[in-house]
Amino acid sequence: MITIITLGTNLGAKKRDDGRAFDELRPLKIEAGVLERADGSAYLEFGGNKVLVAVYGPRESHIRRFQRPDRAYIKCRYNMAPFSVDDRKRPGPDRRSIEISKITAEALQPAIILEKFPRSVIDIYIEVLEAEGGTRCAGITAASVALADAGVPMKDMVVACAAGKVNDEVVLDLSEAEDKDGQADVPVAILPRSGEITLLQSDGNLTPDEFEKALDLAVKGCMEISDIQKEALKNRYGE
Amino acid sequence: MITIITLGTNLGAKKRDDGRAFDELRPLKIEAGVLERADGSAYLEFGGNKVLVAVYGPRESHIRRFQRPDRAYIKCRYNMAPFSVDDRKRPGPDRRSIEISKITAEALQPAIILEKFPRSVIDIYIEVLEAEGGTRCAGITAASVALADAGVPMKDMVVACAAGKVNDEVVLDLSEAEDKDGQADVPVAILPRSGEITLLQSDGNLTPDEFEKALDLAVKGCMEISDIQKEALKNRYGE
Amino acid sequence: MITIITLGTNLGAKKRDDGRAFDELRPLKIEAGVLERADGSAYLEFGGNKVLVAVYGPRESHIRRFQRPDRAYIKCRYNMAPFSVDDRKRPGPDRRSIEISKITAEALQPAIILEKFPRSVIDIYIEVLEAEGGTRCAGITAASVALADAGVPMKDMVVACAAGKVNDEVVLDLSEAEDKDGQADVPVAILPRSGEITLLQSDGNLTPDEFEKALDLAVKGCMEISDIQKEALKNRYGE
Amino acid sequence: MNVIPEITRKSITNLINNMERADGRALDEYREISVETGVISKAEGSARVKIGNTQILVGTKPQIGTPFEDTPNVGVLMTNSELLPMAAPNFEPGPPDERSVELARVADRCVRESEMVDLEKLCIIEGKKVWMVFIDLHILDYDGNLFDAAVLGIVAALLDTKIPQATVEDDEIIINREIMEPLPIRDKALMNTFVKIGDQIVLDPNLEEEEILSARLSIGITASGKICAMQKGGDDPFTKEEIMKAVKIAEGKTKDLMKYLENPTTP
Amino acid sequence: MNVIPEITRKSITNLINNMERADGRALDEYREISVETGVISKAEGSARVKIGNTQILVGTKPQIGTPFEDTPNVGVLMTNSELLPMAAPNFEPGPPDERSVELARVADRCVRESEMVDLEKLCIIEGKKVWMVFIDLHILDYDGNLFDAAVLGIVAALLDTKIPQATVEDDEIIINREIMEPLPIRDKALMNTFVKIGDQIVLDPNLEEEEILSARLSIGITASGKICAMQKGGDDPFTKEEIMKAVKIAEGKTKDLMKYLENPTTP
Amino acid sequence: MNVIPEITRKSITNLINNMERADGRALDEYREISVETGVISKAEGSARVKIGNTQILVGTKPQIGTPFEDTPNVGVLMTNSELLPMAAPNFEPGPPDERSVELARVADRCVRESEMVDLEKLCIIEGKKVWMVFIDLHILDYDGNLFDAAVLGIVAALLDTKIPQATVEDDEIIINREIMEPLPIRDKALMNTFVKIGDQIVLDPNLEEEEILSARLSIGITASGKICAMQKGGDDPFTKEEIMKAVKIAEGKTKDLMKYLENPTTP
Repeated sequence: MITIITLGTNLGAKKRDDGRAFDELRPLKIEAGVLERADGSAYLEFGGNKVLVAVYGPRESHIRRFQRPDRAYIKCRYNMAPFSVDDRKRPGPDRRSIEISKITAEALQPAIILEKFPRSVIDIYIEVLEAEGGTRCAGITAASVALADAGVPMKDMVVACAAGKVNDEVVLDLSEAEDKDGQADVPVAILPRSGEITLLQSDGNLTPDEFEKALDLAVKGCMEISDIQKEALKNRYGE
Repeated sequence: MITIITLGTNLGAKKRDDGRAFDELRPLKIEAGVLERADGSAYLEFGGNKVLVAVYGPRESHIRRFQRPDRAYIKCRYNMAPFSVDDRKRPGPDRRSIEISKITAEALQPAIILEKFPRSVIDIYIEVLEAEGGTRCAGITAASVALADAGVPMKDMVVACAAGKVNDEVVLDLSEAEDKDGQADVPVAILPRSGEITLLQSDGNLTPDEFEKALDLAVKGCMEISDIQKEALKNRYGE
Repeated sequence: MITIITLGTNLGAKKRDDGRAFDELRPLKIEAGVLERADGSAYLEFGGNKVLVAVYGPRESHIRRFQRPDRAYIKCRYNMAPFSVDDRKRPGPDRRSIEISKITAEALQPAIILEKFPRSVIDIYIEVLEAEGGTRCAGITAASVALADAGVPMKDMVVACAAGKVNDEVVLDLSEAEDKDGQADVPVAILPRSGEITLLQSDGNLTPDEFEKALDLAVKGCMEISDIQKEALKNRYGE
Repeated sequence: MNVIPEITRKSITNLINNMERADGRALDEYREISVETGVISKAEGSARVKIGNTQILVGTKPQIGTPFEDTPNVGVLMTNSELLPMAAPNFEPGPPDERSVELARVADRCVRESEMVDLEKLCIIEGKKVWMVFIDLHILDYDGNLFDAAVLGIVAALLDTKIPQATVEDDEIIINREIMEPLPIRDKALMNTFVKIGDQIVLDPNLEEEEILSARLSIGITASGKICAMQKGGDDPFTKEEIMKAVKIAEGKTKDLMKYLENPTTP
Repeated sequence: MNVIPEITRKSITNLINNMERADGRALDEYREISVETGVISKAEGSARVKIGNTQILVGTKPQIGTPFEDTPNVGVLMTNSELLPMAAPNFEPGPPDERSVELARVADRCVRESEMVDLEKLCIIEGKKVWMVFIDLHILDYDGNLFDAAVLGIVAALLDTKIPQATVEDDEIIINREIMEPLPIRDKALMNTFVKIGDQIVLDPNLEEEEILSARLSIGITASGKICAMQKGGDDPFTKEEIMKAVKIAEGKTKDLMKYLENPTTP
Repeated sequence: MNVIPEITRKSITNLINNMERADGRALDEYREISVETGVISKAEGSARVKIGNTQILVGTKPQIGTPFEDTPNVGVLMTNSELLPMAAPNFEPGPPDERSVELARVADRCVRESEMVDLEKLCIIEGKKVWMVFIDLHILDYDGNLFDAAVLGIVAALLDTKIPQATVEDDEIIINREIMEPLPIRDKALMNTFVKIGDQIVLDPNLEEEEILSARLSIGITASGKICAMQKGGDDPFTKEEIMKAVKIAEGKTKDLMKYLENPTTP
């Protein structure tokens, strides 16, 4: 298990409410292989977020709806524990988790070599055990590590991070408080080798210039997190 | 598209709240072939009612419950849009729509040559976009036009109309206000060629004589509407 | 149909609120073969409880989840009628009825010769028409009679009865009032020939000695009820 | 879906075309009927009805609830039906299917439109609190003609129903279960169901007859002779003459059926 | 899952790689668009929108409800969408699936984040009662690009919406349906959807194009030029350049689209 | 349904008949146990429990709610359980199935009947407002014996739970999150689960053992030595002697288990 606190580069600049620099990530730690039964798993803490991911598969699917003749099908379930938020969340999927499950599958898919496993399914189960802003990105980042831990062949390891606008400033990795009071949130996932973007949402108000700045900042954050993903795997499997 | 205002025959008689004679229909217009994707479709306005019907099939059914070895299976879904009524209706089927879906399928079935399409299903989707009394009859009338538009082979074109009792008078085609304050409502569907009755309900209080009068009046209304159905098809396909 | 009032053996002892001795059952009557369509059925009244049980099968199952290659599958549904309790119960399964259905199937299963009917299912439908304490035991007892009435081959006829602790005394067969105010309830089902226990729950507070006493008392109650089960079948089928 | 062998279908149809039935009944004759009331002590009203081997248990439960906005001074009857999986080999557990929904809605309309219960007397505080009487149909054994059995059972159960006295003091409702009062009854209605088999109209179909019917017509008639409900079913049409003939028969049969409500058995 | 023949896929892709489209449009050109408002009299606001053969009906219904605890003085917009089984041969009846949920949520965010409606003015009694405006998307005919049609329809319906005057007297809310007031509108936003096919970025995909897209990007832009929503979909990634190019095009196209809101047809 | 090969079944059974287990444990020995509390900052109480490779996370959330009508001055514990699909290859997403319902109900009864929490002290306004403590079992990794892990986790989480001070002034409830108070704890109970394999009774079954068990018995015992819950499962019966032997062992084992509650790890 490794922990890193990114110090950021504009140390002299104005700080945020939690003391971070505008381009500074929250403390992050990732551990691979934390569950016994799952084929692959990962545990991630990112600021106050705690996320656990299990991967099963590639395995045979007996449901026709989830079979593709030429490739594997990615099934993703993003779920929040009832006790993960201030007011207890009722168990079971809601509209928010249905949408996040869908875009998480789409974000991870471009990295996975699906053609190797026709008619099979890869199940990705993301459990948010505690939520403090940025859980969808945390889930994607952890899921990549769990996929690698499960031995699923991938071209690259998808990594996700958000940038946004708070107090008229473009900042990296919004905390829960910043997300709530902020002006915009832009979650991004990338394939770090090519820099291509596999998840992109924007929620709030941004000029096109601000949007570009946020996108660039999020990509930069992704690259930093990517190193920690790799460390987590090295930590488990050696170099 | 054609519009008709039936003037009724007892013009000298006492009028109803909306000025109609006792045996007078509300203004009616029907248009066939209004949707691109559906195999057949029809749009109907009848007084304040607005109803859209789409037909898919006959097509293969992959659900065994809907397969008959010797004939096609009629599946009907009557649905009200949430904004079609004064107080927003929650989306999804309720007990009323389940019953109407069932009797609508039974009302239409006798006209359709089912034996031609064993193991297949014909889907009829009735959407009430705006409701102002008499939507089940409007749905059946429009569905017949949509079935014809889809090229489903039929012996006849089912048509529906209600009669009822308001202020102790037997009247044709109750409006929403009349239905609410009225004493009885008798929706009827017929095969116009034979005059046989494929839908019959009665809700309220009628002496047997009044019932017979209402039934006769409803059949008369059906015959008038039948002409408009045919016009709608002529309008689309020529003579 | 036969009715029996067990008089109990400690007649001189302190009585309970309803006048019964500590080891006395409520009046019980069982009738076999009360329904036309079911393969087997039984009706039971036990104190204020009224329970009706129908059995269908062994019959072919078309649901793979309920098929076992080497034996029959027992499906049990315990259900309370909406009008069976003081405050109307919403129709449909709740958590309590799901648990009781599961343990009822497990309680009955050891008696049934399942290997005779591979891939088939035996459906047991228990309807509580009126509830007055002890319905799960009443359901099991009646279900055995219905299984016998259906001709399902069995090694023995499972029978159930509860004991418990009320006012610091270990007593047999708690009524609704006793269950509510009591300190513990121990429902037990047995195979009467071997005395082996196929259902056992305990809810409340008992010392190990009290528990053993309650268990013995419940087994004793089961043996008495077992005779009435057999009478019900004799009554229907002769000796 | 139950499938009846073609040979059975033909033999039943031929019999009926000759004005006979397999169980010896006349075409316009009911099977044996029994009505018991007061069968469930915890229900405020209950009835067990048998028509032939068809068996239905009906229980009523009054609850205090809020009236509908457009009828603020009127109590509510709520009818639910469960085609229990115990009642027939092909009934499945689960939420009510379309047959069950139709049964409950048609029976509900028949009773409501007959104005049997004076619902205005079930108002406790106008616009705020009224009695809602839940009527639950528990179908125990299914051998055809659920409509007539359901309405007979509901009417018997409503006649059996007692509701606790509810008085209002200082905007509080006081429920006194010591004083149980019968429902305010004004009229009664029962239902007669006919099916078309071959060339004939046949009353009270049993299961075998239901499985080969081409059309079905249920007619609700009040004690005062009014038609209060009607529902056609089935895949084939009726002629007007067939409908009016059924109405005629139903007028007489309803009077006969009403007698079963007069002295119901009590357990 | 719709399967498009490999040969069609190739021919569409080849055309687009040559900067052409099967229906003759330019890569950054919308299909024919029509907007009608006031089409449902019983809805407080309504709009029927067509983009090519895609057809959506949107209706709004204001109701009085309780505000969320963390925003006690703010009204609520609730967007629901039904991909009606009538709209496409492979849509099934039932609760909204993930496509339908995504559509409703993205459209909702686009409208909410544009701050089009001044929700604070929809507060009636702080912390207790606010207007909740239900927006229902009824998808009638599906020929691609539901996102842009949905947002166009919602915005047109909101501009058409009138809510009754609500005043507070002695802690009671008095609703006066004689006085209907338009919603408090501040800004407007519309959405532009691009898809990647072959090497190109293409605006307003029709159904055939949607079925072969490798990636999708929807961009919501306000009249005042702000990006208020964005949603990527599809199985393949975008490069940053592709995204910024789409943003550029969207800025211009939004202004064109806004014109359809100015003089909507009324039936 | 998991299927275990016949040969594995036989080898495990033979070992157990010889008083041995595949993992070297004695028949009445638990696997390694760990208890961590305070693991979820947003939960008012939480615990992560491992028994061998079985891993459960329990979180508690107090909410103010209405008491049940028949217990107007008593707070409420609500136990829910989710057998997460992450925990085993054959667990499916969806509403709790019968195993999950049984687990939650048995664990709930064990804790409730032990009278561990003084629920009367959770009453805020009699008949109107009480604390409802939601206990959510999140099953993360399933290697057998969920019952014992669940009860251990719930008890640890309840011991860890702090609820905000709630005072009543002028019929208003004031919640002060600055002052967090522990739950009023009176007793404690833990559960011991035995299974019958071959001729023996075995404590704390792992997954492989669970899959070949013929019968299961879970016994809840309080710190004060009372039996507060019992639940038999499985397809085969127990003799009375087997049951009383299990009770005997459980009395001793409960005392050992209680030690894990004394110094739980905190992260």
